[in-house]
Amino acid sequence: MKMLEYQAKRLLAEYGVPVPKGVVCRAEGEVAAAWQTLVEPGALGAAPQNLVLKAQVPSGKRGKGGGILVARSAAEAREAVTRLLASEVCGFPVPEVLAEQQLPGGRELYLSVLTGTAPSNPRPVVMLSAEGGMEIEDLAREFPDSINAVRVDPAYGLLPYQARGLARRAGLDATAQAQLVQIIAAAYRAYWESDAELVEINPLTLLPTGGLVALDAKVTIDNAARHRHPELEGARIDSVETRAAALGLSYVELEGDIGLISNGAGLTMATMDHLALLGGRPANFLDTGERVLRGGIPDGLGLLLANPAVRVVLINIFGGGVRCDVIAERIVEAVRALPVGHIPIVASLHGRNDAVGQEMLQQAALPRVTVLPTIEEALREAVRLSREPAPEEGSGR
Amino acid sequence: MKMLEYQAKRLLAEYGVPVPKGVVCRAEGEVAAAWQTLVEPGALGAAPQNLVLKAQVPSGKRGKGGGILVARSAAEAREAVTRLLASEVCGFPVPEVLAEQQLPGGRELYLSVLTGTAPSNPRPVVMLSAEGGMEIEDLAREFPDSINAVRVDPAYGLLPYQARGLARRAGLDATAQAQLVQIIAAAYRAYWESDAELVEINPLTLLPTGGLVALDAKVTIDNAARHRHPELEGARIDSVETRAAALGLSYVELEGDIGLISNGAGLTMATMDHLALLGGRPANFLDTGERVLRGGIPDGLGLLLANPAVRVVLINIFGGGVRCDVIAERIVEAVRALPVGHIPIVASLHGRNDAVGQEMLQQAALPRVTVLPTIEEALREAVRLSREPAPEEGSGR
Amino acid sequence: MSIIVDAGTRVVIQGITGKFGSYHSQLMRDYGTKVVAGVTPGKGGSEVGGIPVYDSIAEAREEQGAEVVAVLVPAPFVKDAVFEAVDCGMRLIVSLVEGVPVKDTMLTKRRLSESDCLMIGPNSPGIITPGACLVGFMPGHVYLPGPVGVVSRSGTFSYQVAGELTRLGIGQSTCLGIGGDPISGVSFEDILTRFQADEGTEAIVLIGEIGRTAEEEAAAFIARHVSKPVVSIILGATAPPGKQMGHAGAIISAGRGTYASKVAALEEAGVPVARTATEAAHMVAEVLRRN
Amino acid sequence: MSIIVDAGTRVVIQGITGKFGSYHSQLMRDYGTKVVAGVTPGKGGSEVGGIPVYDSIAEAREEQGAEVVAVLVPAPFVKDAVFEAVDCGMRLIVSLVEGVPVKDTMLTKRRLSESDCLMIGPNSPGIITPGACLVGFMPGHVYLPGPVGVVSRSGTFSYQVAGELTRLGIGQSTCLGIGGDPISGVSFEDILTRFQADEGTEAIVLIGEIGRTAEEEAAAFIARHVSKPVVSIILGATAPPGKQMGHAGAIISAGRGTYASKVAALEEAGVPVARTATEAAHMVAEVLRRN
Repeated sequence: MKMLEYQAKRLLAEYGVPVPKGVVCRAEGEVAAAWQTLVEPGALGAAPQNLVLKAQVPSGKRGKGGGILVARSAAEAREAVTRLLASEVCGFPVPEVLAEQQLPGGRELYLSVLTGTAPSNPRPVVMLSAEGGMEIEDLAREFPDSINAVRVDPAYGLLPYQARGLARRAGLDATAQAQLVQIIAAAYRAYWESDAELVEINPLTLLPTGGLVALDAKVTIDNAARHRHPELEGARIDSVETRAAALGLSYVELEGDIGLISNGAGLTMATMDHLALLGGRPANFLDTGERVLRGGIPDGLGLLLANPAVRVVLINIFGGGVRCDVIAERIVEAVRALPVGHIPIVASLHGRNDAVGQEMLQQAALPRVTVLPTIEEALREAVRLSREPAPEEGSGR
Repeated sequence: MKMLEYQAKRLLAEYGVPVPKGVVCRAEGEVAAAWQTLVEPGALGAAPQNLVLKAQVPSGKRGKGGGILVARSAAEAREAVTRLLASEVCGFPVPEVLAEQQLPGGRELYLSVLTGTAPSNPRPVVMLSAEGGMEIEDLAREFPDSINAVRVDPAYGLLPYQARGLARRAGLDATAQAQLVQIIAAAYRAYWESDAELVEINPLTLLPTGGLVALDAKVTIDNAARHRHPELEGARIDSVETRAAALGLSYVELEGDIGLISNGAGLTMATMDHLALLGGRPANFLDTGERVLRGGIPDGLGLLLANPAVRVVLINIFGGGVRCDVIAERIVEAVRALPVGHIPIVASLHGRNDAVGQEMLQQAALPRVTVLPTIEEALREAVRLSREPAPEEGSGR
Repeated sequence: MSIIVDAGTRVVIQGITGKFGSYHSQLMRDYGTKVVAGVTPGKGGSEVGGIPVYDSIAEAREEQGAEVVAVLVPAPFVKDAVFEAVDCGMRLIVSLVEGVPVKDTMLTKRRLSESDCLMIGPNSPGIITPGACLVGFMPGHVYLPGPVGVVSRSGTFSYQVAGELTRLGIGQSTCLGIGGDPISGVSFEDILTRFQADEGTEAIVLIGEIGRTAEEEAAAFIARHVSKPVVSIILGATAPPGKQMGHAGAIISAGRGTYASKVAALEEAGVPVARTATEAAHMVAEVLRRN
Repeated sequence: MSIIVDAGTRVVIQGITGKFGSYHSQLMRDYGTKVVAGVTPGKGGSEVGGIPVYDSIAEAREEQGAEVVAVLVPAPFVKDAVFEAVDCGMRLIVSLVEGVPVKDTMLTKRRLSESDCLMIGPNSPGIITPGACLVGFMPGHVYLPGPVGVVSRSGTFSYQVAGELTRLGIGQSTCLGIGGDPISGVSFEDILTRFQADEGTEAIVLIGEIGRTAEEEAAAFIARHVSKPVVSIILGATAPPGKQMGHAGAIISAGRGTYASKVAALEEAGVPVARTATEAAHMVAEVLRRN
């Protein structure tokens, strides 16, 4: 679960990471109060005060996407917030805008804590670069020597000497270096205690006045650990993906027109790949995982049919623990419950009890459902159907 | 640092261990409010309500020492609290009384978490006995088979299966057993997170209504870890021992008449043992530890001379890292700063620069201080002086 | 011949009294697996379909000689189950449940490194030695005893590959999924070593996925340590970068673990890469013919 | 001959720029110890009395070949210093500071068990091989090279015992304190094993204390594994039960670790128990005469 910027900053601030003062605006009317809180007291002295307004969307590219604006007056701020709330940034609607004091620029560092997955010895990794403000991939390419990393033994946690070892190489004066040690330790604690997959502070900026501040932050929480973090419940982002996740399904929207339901991430990817080989274009990745019996079919169909790009649905299930006869039942029930529609469904059922399941589907004689004996035939049929001209039936969407 | 009962219960309650409702009374006037809070609402139904009044002293034997009284009316409660606050229980004054609802009796268990010190593999140990309400030593003698223990790997903490394994053997019904698993986990967390040496819940009582409650609790915090627990600062007990500890000294009061200052726990014990062999009776154990130079001598002398039983002071220092000439200086300064008095001081200085130190002490010619070349001679002199009749000098204490 | 499990393997099901646990213990038993015990705390003394249930793994080990644990408890309890199994000296843990917090697996793996216990999973479909022993979810009828070892990160797709092999009359020595989570117990290398040493295995199928670098590492290992023929397939050729595919599964970012890098590494190690299950099965047939 | 440290031992002082650290590094150097480096984070590049200072132990090891760390940082920082030393492969840690939280030592010891590093302490007076190397607080002039190994839980009292030996003209091979805290790095058994194997050691003095059971365990070990003569002394004969004697030191409770139980265990193992330092020294003289 990717947290929004302000959620990530709030979390980090709780652990002692300095962040700019900010206020979240959800409506135009909230801007005036934000301006007053953040700017009017002249919190940063006599310098002219600007406000930065940042669209809260889960994308690292919103700066280029027009999602970050600067306002030099309350009127400008109001206008900017209004504009952002009405826009779409990097493909996301903008329900919230973070208004922050604009801080004077300075040296930018990069800091992250992430789960290292080296098969022999998976451990949390803390990465620090004396260069920051660009994506880690670009950093790795342009300033590979600037990146230092330490691996943390999860049995003992990050040790101060490790944090000091990283901080020492950032080329800061003693005071800032000491503060960096504290920030590294805080970021690690936030990572560990929140079951995060990634905590990234980029840029971590050295203000002209000497202090370090997290100007931007990303935090991703391990979905599997959400039950341990009721305190993070408010931090969900509403999107098709998270709605699917709430149903226990893994859903990723793609560009094509074949709606795909499969069970297992590998099988789903394999089906996508195979469709592509046959010239088809999947509209999505939808893995029911182990919920194939518990709502996976009707919920998945519901999600797919809500996507106007979908022209045909392919259900490709390989039953291991689950029996294909039971899956067939679920498909029949789900399809019968659907509104009458013109989207054809191709089903491929294999694995445990597959002969029975296939037979049951045939017997049900659902008008929109085609059952084919091999996976390859089913895929070919789905591709073929995706290329047919849209029928002109009466029932619209 | 031994916490008082109510401090220990407050800590455990924060971790989710059920404790009886209670109020701390520091003056007679507070009893009426306590009675109202705890008894009048009839919190336990229609049963006649009693209040238990417990002297808050750091001794496990206060029940036998008259430190626990039961009151059946507000008047009785007031009288009991007045009596306790004015009394001394097990040698301690009683600044506070814990007033608690008297709960109906039931089966009593014993639960503790302590630091196991097996040299090869020191680990936290969780102990549970299906019998409780008596000291663990007596339990071990009378019901050795009732005690079960698990060792916890500090790298991973107590695992639920370990708590279940213990709880299963307590012979409780499923509900109480599940509650016991929670209590074991909570006690372990309290132990670990507070840097405790011991968390003991005894008795852990099964109420007739089915729930488990910690009727009494002991918690001892590792003194060396106090800097990590500002939240526990309020939990100190005021006594000569803790006042000494606050000065960085280890002090234990004994029954004899020779006040002893030494550096190092081993040397201090060795000196006590040796004094006993020579027929002397130490009045205390006072180990300056590494504070032998940082206030250890004047602070130690101050503590000893405040004890009316002390008839002679023996300073036995063996300088390792510290130089005896510097120690001699400190002794001279400290003795010169003392009020004129009749308590003689015998000093024995050995180790680094001992010849110089001994010479300096001799040269200072302090009227009350005797310096002797060997430890054995110094000890003999201290024993001899402790047996002399008290002088009749004008200056009293 | 086979690796890790065979007809003599004695299995205890952790979580046997749950709906999931009882259903799968029955399926495993139907396949012929020696399911000798179950464990559910608080249900000790009862039984499920004739299988005795204990309160702890230690008791199941003591009383029924169980040496392998199949973990079928809900995901939040998997860590505890695995620690219990390791602490009481089990030989093998097959961790079948999806949705285990990654931190739990990290700590579990740390603990395993201090022991001789092997863990397959979490989020593994299990392990099957056709005709002898199934500890997991595999649809047994799809499998056939024979000379091909299959090791996979994917679950259901590995069934499909086995099915394609069986359709061509090619049986399998042992098939297993190492698990689709970011951190797994046994690695490709652990399994390749065993297939290489197993007399009953003549060829190996390695099913990888985009994301992380397990396949690249496996390729390097194969080049140095595996002389038996290996055929592979990598899933996710068409997955868009930066998107997470599946619960905690494949994610590609920034040139690490891309489809292209994996295929290149494997081909450099002399391992042909198939594009579909059918193609993989035919490649295996070809490889076996040549040997 | 000696154990653990000798004239070639290269020592780094962790915490060298502190008052305590600089004072003791000077004393050790004066005694002849090869103090080759110091460490204080943030002070790398400076020096203390001609000893180069580094920011980390790893650098001191790299640049000066230090293999032994003397830990002289304030107690709250000891855990970090010890982990750093273990992680970078030091051979020996001498942890001299008192007041280290017991939990820190417990975790430290857990970490040490995963390495080949030896830790003496915490709350140890150090280790001395007379005439060759001092890593600790011992007053050097009290010691004399010779055939007696001394291992102690106490610090200052062990100086007194060494002094009594020296007064009788009996020198010492190596003397060390394992530390007075509830949990220590090396145990009596670790040291007894080394003295038994050391050609330069002809007799051993073991100085114990009431509380815990280290002496009882040492006695059992001596009976089975130590053929050289051992003389002992147990401190705290007159300490009242249930009272804690010293910072984190001896505490007796409930028949465990009493004076009587320790003396009985040692005497049963054939180890005579002296009552004073002088008596112990005379017993050693006697034992050496007999051999």
